[in-house]
Amino acid sequence: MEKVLLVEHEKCTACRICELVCSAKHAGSFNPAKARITVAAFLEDNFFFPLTCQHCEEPLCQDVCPTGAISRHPETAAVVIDDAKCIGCRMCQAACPFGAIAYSPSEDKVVKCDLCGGEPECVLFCPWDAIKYVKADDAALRRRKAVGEKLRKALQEVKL
Amino acid sequence: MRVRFFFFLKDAAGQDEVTIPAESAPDLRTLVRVLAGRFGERLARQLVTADGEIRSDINILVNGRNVQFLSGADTRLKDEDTVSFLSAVAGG
Amino acid sequence: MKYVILGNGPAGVSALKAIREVDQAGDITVVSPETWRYYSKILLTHWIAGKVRFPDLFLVDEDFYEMNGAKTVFGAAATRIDPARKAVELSNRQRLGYDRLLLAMGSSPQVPDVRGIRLPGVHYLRTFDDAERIAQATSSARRAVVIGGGLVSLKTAEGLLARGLEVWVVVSSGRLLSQITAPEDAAAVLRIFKEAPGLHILLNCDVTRVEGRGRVERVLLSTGQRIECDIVVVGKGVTPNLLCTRGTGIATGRGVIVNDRMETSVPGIYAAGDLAEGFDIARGSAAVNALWSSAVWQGRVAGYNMAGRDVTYAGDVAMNSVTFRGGCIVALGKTRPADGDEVYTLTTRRSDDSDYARLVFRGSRLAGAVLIGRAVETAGVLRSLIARRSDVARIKGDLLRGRMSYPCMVKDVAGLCALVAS
Amino acid sequence: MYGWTGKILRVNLSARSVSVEGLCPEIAENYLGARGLGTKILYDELKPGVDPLGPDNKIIFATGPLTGTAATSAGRYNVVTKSPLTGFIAASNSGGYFPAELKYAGFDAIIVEGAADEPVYIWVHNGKAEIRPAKHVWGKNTAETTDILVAETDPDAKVACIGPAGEKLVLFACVVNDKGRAAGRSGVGAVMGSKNLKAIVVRGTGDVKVADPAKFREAVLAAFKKIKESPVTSQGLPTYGTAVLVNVINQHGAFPTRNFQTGVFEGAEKISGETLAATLLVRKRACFGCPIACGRPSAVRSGKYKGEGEGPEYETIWALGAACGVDNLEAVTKANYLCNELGLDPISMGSTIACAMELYEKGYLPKSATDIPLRFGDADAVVEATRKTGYREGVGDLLAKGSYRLAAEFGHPELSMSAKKQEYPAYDPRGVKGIGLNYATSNRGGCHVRGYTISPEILGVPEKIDPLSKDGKAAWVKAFQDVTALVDSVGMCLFTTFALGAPDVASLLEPATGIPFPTEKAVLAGERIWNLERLFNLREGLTKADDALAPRLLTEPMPEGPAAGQVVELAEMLADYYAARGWSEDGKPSAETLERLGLAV
Repeated sequence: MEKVLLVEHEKCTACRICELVCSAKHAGSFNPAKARITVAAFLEDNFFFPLTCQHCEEPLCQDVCPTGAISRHPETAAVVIDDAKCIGCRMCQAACPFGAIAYSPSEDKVVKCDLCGGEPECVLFCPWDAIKYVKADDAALRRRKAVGEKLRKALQEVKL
Repeated sequence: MRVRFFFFLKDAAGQDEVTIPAESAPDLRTLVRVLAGRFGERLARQLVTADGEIRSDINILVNGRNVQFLSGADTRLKDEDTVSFLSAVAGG
Repeated sequence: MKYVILGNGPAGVSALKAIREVDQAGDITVVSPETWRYYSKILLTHWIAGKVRFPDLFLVDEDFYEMNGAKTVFGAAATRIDPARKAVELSNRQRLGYDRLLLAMGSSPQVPDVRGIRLPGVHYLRTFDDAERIAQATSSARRAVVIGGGLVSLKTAEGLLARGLEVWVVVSSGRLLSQITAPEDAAAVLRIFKEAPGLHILLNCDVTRVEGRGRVERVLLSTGQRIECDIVVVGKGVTPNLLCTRGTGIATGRGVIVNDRMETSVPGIYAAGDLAEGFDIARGSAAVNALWSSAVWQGRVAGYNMAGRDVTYAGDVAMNSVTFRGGCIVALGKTRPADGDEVYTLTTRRSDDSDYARLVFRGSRLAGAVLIGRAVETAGVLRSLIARRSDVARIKGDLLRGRMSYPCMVKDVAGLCALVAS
Repeated sequence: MYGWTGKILRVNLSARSVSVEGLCPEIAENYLGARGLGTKILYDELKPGVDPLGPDNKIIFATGPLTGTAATSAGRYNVVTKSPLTGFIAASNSGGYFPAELKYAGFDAIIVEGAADEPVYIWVHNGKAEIRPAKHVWGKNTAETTDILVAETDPDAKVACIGPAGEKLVLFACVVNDKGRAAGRSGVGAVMGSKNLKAIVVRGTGDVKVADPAKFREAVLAAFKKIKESPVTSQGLPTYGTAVLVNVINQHGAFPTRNFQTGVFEGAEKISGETLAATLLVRKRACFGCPIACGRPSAVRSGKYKGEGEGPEYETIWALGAACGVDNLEAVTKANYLCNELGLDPISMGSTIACAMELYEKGYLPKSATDIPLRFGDADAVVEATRKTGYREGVGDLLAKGSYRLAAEFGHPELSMSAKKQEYPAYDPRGVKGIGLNYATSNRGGCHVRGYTISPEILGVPEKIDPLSKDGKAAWVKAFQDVTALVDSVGMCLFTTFALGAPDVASLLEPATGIPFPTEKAVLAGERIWNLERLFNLREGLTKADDALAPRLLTEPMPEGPAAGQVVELAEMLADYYAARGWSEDGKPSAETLERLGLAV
């Protein structure tokens, strides 16, 4: 069964440990600027949101990549970037509606979450289980989707 | 005697205070058994170990003195005593 | 069912994949005047620069067409379409019958009306063969003139610089990237290109003449300046390849006019990519957006519809990214404000002076943006706001404070939800 | 270097110059960082006897080698300077996001010297720094200042600044970073104010590298496991915050009430951590890299105390609550918000108000000297006095001097509940003897976070010892003081010590720095730092007489509760302590001790 990353932002404490361990794993140093996950911390609003790639079913980033560098990993189903093919044109950044793709100036390439090959470091270290890696049919995920749907509807109703 | 629960023990007991006559719990060991019986499994697990010993990671005060420096589980209890059960917490 | 796809670029190949997804049995033929399998034109300047290897230009394996059960006719172009007989005539005299036809022939470089422009040594950059000629020329050339200040010109200049040439970029307009940015962005845009060694940018002038005995030796400018050079590359925009649609009844404007299923005025004939007038959300009307991304999406929609799955094209937002030596400019949607639009420029005294963002609002909606430097990281979220025509009234404050992130919108949704609940 | 960035930024405000210096590897190894590094720099560079509020004083903002790494709760820094409140060393510790950002900006520490002739702030970004004008934020509170400076630098910049209290040289003004975290004690904010330095703004995208990433990762995982296994750090602190202690300490009869007149507060329940969690708490929030998350974003939704912000913490609840006889949690919270916004140390603030209240009620502080009546239990008076102190209006001008100078001015210095002129925190030493010895010997004066013996004495961590006994306390105090100096200096939070010990710290420090750090060596570094602080203080004229407690604690028996009848037997504990430290009978490190610690000249 395919597994997906599940973020429950209500549980997040904005400690940003996910950013730290992500950058250590992917960039070899502690540096939030190089992390593939970012906690958007709106401190005044007490709103914290760990944001990373959603590994969309139909990834826009893949569509717009003019070099064929973006593909789906056959085992983890992660949407991954082939470093060797990326020319740093940033079109994927302009396409991703989540802003989940970062640019690494030192490498002149874009970088994003690759689910750590199936063992996400952020999930291992998150002290509050705000980030989980669950089976795609997990109850928590279904609940999450239901909440998302409710939110979406709420948004539409208000707009009318 | 007046028995008070704090923090998670209050949640487990479902109330913060109860009065127990000293004759039904003449010492701390007995009191813990009485409380475990009265408030059920959830509280009991937080008060005593699987072997029935009072757990070392909670603090029990009789009139503000930790029973550790009285007679431990054998500490005698009187009706005018206040016994406080505090779960393991810290701050500063 | 017989499908003919004229064109082997992103629109044509996306259509091929979409058709095959729906119809495994149909007969598909892909026609292309080039002889190469599907490759990335965007990579050509990088290949000239020596940053991309030849095999990496290709986006599909050699057996791609075979695996997808498609026939190919490469090295031939459509010369005439005969809608009445449902057939296409090709430059190699071949005649292909079709049930469904896709026009995805793309566009060709415009040739400026300048004396000497046909001299050997004057190049255009559209196909791999063009790129190969330029690359060959650079082995002996030392000085190059690039005509035009658009995306292709600037990327070409970057490629030539990487080859060790000294490059003059001659721009009619008073600013670079004038097609995708607005006058107020000029200074910020120019800053990205200014410091490059070996690069000379000449604004407000035109090449009036190309001279040389038998091949290019110099250009004369409207300012009276003469530049000695070994090669000239022209990047003055592209025009849709509409020639074979003449006299067919296929309605055209600047490009081929299509409905929201990417079908032309002639039933059974579809169009996608650089030659199609797809719906532009930010403008609220159809437009020719010669973009890789639009070609992919339009081709996919066309392909589905050709094969019988009813899919509509929601439209697209112009989306251009220009990178130059680590710098980046992204232009989204409508970057030039119309009357009544509100424009905000966000420049902060940041660590990196090249950071810049200008947002164009139309009413309570975001219509366009020009982003430079770190602001580019927000491009996707902004593009999504434009594309979804979101009411941004509630998050405008956040946007203007530089908080253009997805969580910002989630926060907004969560806030709304609380509002509704209470 | 690994762990450390290896760079120190020096800013001279008089000369308006900035320069970058290397961090000496030997100093790094011996003094680690943060508190230790700051102390070493101050000791080496400061002439004895300088005016703490004059241009010759220096103020150092220092991170530790673990700051900015994934080490448990290692998001901290220290502000080290000569204190205007005590005249001795000040090292104030804070978390939030600012400290790690300073590391990512490329510096282990910033040394600020001289004084600017008009308000300035320092903008530090990716290895560079500049001095910028700050006239437009002078007079603004810490939240406003933060917003304005972020807007004019970088959306991701982090700000440490002073409020009006620091500008007006309130002797217990603090430095507030990230709006709600503070380097709180000893008046470090006033030192910034005296230099016309409104803020330090940092932003960085640089690396912090560790020497052995694989081993470091294992050590972090092991430490995380312990944090999660300890009910204190995985449940108590995240659920109730530090305010959990209100009921605990009150139950022990050691909750100082009405300026330490008693140890039992009848209104404790109303201002307890449980009440806070049930009423004003919005959610929990962590500092950078912290798995504990004791932070308390809170809000008073309506009424005259309306507001929102961080806290209140346990000490604050006590100081602005019980110490002043106030049991109104909303008022306490409001006063706490004011402390954050105006840049005041809430412990000294509340304690000073409490002292003034006792002086007032006893008639020593004449009614004519204050524009508000200062009676115990008056919630509004506490809120108003706090506000006035921040701006030095009316009675606030008197309170701004701290309790010792205030009480002395009105002829009763014995009513100041302070050591070395710095107010005690929220534990009455008559009910917890060890903490009394710690108050008396703490290098920065009355303080709980130098050697938090409340841990063993009250909470039973790592083991239960009798709070009412004086025996054996000297050894505990010394051990806690040394380990705390170690934890502070590596950049970790003291709260990790509820679950971790010195071996855990050493196990993180070694793979981070690549320098062998057996536990004994790490603890020895802590002891070295403690002794260097002592040497600094001795050089500033400290004598044995300064290792003292208020007479009330020594001579007035606790009137009620579990500690009834108790006084602090300080003289005996102090003698034990000097001996345990290897100091002479008059409190000076012996030659052998200095030799052992590598401090001999």
